[in-house]
Amino acid sequence: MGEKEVRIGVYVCHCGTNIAGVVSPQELASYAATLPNVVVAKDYRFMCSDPGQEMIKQDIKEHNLNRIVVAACSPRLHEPTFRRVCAEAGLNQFLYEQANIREHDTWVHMRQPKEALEKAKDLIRIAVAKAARLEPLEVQKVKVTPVCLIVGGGIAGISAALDVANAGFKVHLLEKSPTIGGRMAQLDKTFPTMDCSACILTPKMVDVARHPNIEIHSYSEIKEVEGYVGNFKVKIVEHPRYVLADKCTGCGKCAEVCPVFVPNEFELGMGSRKAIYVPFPQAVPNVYTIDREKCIECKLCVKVCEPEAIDFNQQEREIELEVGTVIIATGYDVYTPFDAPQYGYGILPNVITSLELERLLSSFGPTGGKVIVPTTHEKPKRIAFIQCVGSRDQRLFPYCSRVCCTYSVKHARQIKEKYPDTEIFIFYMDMRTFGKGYDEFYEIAGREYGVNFVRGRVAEVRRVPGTDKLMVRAEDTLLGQLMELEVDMVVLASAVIPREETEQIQHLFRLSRSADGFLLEAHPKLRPVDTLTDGVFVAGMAQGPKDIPDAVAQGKGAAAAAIALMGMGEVEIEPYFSIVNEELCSGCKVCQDICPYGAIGMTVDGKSNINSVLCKGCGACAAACPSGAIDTQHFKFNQVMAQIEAAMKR
Amino acid sequence: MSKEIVIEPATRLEGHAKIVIKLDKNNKVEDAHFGVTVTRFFEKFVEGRLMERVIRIVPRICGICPEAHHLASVSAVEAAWGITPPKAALKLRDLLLQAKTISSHALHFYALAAPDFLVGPLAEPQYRNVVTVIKHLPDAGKKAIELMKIGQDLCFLVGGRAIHPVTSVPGGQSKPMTEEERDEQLKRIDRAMELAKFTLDLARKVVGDYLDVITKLGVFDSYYIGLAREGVHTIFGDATVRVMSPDGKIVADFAKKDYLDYVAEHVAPHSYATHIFFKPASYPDGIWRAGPLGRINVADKMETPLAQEALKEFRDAVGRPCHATLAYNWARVVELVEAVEKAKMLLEDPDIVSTDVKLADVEPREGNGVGVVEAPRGTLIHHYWSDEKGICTKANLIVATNHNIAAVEKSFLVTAKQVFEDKIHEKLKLPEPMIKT
Amino acid sequence: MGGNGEFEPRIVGILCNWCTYAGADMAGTSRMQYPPNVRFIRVMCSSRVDPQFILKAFELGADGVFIGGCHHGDCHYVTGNYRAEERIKLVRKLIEQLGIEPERLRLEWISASEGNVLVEVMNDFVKKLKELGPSPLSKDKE
Amino acid sequence: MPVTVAMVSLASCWGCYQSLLDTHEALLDILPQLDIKFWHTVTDFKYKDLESYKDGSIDVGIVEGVCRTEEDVHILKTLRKKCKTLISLGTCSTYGGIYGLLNLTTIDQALKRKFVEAESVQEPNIPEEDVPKMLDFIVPNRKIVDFEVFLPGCPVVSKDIADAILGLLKGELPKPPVRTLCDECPREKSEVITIKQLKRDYEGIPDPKKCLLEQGYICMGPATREGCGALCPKAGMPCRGCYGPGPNVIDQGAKMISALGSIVDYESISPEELVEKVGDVAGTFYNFFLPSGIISKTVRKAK
Repeated sequence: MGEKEVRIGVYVCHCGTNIAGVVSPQELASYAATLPNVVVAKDYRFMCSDPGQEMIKQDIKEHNLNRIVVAACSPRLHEPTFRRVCAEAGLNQFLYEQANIREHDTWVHMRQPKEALEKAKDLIRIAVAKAARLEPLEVQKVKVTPVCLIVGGGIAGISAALDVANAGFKVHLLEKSPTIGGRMAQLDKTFPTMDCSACILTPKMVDVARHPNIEIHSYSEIKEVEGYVGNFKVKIVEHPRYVLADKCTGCGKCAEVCPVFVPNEFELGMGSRKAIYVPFPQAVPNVYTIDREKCIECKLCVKVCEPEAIDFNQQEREIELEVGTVIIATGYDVYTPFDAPQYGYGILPNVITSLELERLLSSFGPTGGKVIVPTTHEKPKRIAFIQCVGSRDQRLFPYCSRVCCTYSVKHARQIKEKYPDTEIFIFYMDMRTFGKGYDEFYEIAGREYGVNFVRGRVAEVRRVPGTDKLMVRAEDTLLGQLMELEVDMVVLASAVIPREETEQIQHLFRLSRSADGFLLEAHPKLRPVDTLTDGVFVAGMAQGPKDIPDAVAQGKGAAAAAIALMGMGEVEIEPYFSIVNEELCSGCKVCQDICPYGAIGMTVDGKSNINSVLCKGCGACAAACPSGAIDTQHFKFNQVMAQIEAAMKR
Repeated sequence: MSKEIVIEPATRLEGHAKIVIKLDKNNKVEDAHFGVTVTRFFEKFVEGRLMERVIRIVPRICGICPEAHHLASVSAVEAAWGITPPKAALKLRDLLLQAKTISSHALHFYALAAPDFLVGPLAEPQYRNVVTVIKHLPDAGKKAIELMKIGQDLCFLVGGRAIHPVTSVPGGQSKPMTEEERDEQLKRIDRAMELAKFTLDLARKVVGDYLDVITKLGVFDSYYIGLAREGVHTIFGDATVRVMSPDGKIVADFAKKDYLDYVAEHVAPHSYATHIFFKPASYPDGIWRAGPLGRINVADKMETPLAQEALKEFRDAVGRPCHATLAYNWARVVELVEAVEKAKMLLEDPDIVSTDVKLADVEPREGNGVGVVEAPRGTLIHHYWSDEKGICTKANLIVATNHNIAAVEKSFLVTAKQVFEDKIHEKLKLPEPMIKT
Repeated sequence: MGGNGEFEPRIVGILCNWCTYAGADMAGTSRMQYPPNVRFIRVMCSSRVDPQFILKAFELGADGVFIGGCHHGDCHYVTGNYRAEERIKLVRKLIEQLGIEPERLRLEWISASEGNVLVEVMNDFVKKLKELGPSPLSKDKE
Repeated sequence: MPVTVAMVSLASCWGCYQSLLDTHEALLDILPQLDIKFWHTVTDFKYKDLESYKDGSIDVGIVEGVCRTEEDVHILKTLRKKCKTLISLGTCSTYGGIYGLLNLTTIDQALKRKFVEAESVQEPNIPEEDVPKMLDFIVPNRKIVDFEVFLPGCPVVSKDIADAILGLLKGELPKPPVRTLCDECPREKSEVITIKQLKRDYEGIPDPKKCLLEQGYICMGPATREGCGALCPKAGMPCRGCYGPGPNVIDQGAKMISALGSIVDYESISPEELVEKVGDVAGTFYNFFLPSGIISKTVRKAK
């Protein structure tokens, strides 16, 4: 390649008015034409469109171009597009460079068109400088292990698991708690159809349990992740249940005799369970678990267990899985609103959260479906719902939790159905009941059920002295009036927040999180289930607040993405690996420990050697190599130096 | 019409200098300047460096005697930090300096000085050099090379490198000597003794031949400076600095750390090398000479027997103090003999192969320290200030050659007067050169 | 120099592909505005940044050099940002000894979602560089 | 017929010529083959002799040292004109060398320290009469004239000089090695080298067999061209980098900074601790190389 004359074509995209509205693409193209090695420079309305792509292909042939630069959006968006264009025109796809004059220029300097023009010229000059030094590379192909790990057994994970398994791939479904089912298992009914949550969820759970391609690893957590797309090695730890899963029949006799009562997490502490327990009757797997922290080791359970399933000596077990793809569906937590003391949660017993109400409404919940005032155990006569507790609050969680408005409407309707006399007031900022059939659902609540909607933030909830009743003070912003309302009970629509383990998951899989703390997708619109780590996908609330249909859709979307990858059997990885020039390598070993992938070894002659498949191309070794013997393809020393020189030229 | 005679560069010395002799219209010598035309500012650029690195930087002051700088430097740092290294380390350092004295004195005698005597001062300049010596006296040339090699190899062994040694660190030496290495060197040291004696004989012969020149040309009175241990000639270690007056009295015998009370620098406007002088006598009366002649003059006796014999012969011929500049070459060979003898003594000392050569826990501290050793060309003083992290904040360096600058200048003045006014060169008795060109 | 004669610092930014470059894209997508003084160069990881890159930029007259990587623990390549930090802090001390104010070399961890942080950093960096004035090696003539 | 040679010393310590003399017996072979036309330390030719030679009339010129004064520049340029082949002998000439550390300050400050502030100076005065003017900064000689051969080293090892000269007598240019010092260093390295504790040269007693860098001593070996035979590490001391970088590296100091920053264990040594312990970054990594560094001197804002 070095011998051949470098002939660069530069294409400036208008991107409609996104670029052309700030800087003149024509001027940029004529500037580009003056740069060294540039043979052709053109502009076009949408380079990524068919005619745009065709223009490049034509020029490659006509002008014998051997390097292409497109000045347009971020390469993180359209680099693959234009690389394909090059490849289709018979040019090695790595002889392509993109100047990011949209995200890094016209969009961020919209009010300084003159400076933006100068910057765009600079960015094009930098790209041309790199392009002139680009070298043709061959993509590497690696095999994809046809196994998918799904982290999280909630509805998103379950939906994904079934789709992947049905496509014929092995699935490992990992769940931290003793049962799959997730948050949905805690819900009573689902909006807007008012299906019984258990009725639609539990068959799916059973399907999962029975599926020959799915292996459930409940009560398990991830310890270590190594490898890369198609070839992950995941070490998981299965916690001891002290009950042998293959022997336990789930008969429950042990729990009957267990003398220890423990507040039940599944019921949010409102009910109790035993020290040996299943979280809820339909648990999958239906295997009991001993809570050793609470167990008094009376061993009554051992005596009654006919299959002799109880084993107090059971140990933690490490399992290593080799998987090709991963779907993260770790779900969410509900904010415990202690940081909002004005609502009295945790101080006033009759202030509860929506999820607690959900359990009270459930027919198999702690009250058998009766909604009662916690202190009096009586039917509430008047209930206030407070929306956006923590959500849309700059001090706490600036985002919208998306489900609260609709579920509060659902709660109101459920209560009205049970107790038509109970008065309900919903205090809201604005009602966001989007979604198919949701707004109709909300309309009916007001019109037919007589639920009172009050627009305004509640300032304070306090106890009415000498009673168990609560005084809610708020401003009705529609009427412009202060109002004080005496109620029996307050329900807080508490924010949906990322799970505590999200950070750990993020680090294990090298993911990113968005400002809200949820996992970040690769692109907010076009790649909503991909993450920045190839082969790792995200689904459900782990990615951000969403309702059940969205969580299921995303689970199925992630499944489709994983299936597509595994179906190919192999994956192309960018050839950005580092290479050792053995002539120059002195075997100083500086590079050896730097590589996070153990890709660098030593030859028998004591020279460094890089395994190009293990190497991920970070370039840390190249920067470190004190003899200049290592270079990183596509980010070579002379390429970056040329970019820096071009950046400073004027 | 007055005129200037400019000799540029001054040759057969390792520094950069020019000689300017100013004559008036009657060809009377008005003045002679010895201008050193460059300096490299070590005292400035060691500021901010880690002290242990300064020890490795300063050898680059002189490629012929880097060992002296290395050792003066490490001594100064250890003085500043209040450290005493193990005694075996001090013996290794002593040996290193003796080794350097052997090779440097051999080099100086054969390559820089001998051509004048062997080829003759009247030979054409292109022949007045060591190459001619090697070509015409291959035996002497080979012996010179052999002696230099023994010295340099020993420097390499102890200093880690033959040029710019590295082994001295605050608290000791980085490398002990093994018994095998010691035995190897002991074998060679006897050969060095033979060669030193050969050199002494050669020196004796040329001195005899040129006695008229030596005792008449460029002779002038001055002070002398050199290290001594209770009056005994020494170049390293526990010693005081002695100063002898022109009339031969020991006028000062001071501790190294007190050098600032006795040693001062005069800045000559025409030279980047300062003129060092005896401070109590002030400038220019206090100018002195250092190096072989200085050391020989201030010492009551030599440390080793053969050298003491040679000294006696020297004194019988030229007296004490000896003011003859050209007697430097003889004094140098007397010292060469001592260095070989001393090196042998040290190699025979069982401590020299001790492995206890370095302290393990050395802590820098704030303070200043002075290190003084005798470099082949004179008394070398390094004075550093260290901060509490062991970074050099300031340095004052009195390098060997500068002691003699004023004296060299004075020799030129004296010689120039002799030559231009008295035409002494026409009257001096010159022998037939050993090498005819 | 800017059109109105005010000193406009020239900044070279070297950004990691996964976090800060994506963060800069995010700032763009969100139409956040920041001063147009910086030119970004993309590398895969902040650990690719050879100190020679930084020195070259300064030598050529850059008033500031910006290196952007992932937050600790978030590096796409596990430990790259730690390596980058150790190196760059040594380089910062070096340039200080070479007469270039250490504040001219800025290392920041900015995630893919922190477009706003990128904007804050750029605003602040440009402001600080304006206070410092042109680099002693600046090639722009007043 | 002997080859005509002119050897000059600019600002230098003469160590590289001492190293030539240290070829010992080889001298007897080399010297008679040379017709020395200038070598001020050894012969009596004067500058006017050098200037009087016809341009291009001398076969080989050898330059030791670096330009500290305007006179040095004049001599260097003169020599270039007179010589067909010019050899850069040693690190001062090739990279600027150790005196280049003065580039961290100014010549005025240096003159002041030496001639005005020095504790032993009486009647301070800066020499200005009939002395060549000092240059503001040290630059490597290659920025002043072109060379055909570079032989770095402080000093160049004797064998390299002998080989180069003997090779040139046969019309061959020397081929410098391309790898760095670890290649020829006998010290052993573990599988990976990670530094958990950084040490100053005087701290502790290093293991005599193991890699010094691995033991926490800042050894420039990995970033320094081989050729000397790893003399310093063999003598128990870390390499200070006197041979300059390998052929694929522009800035030796920057590369060693990068290497060190990469192998310190970041959990044991924070970046701040690293900087604190290194203490003198420029002096540590640019002992011999500063004038050839990408940024070659301490820069100052124009007033």
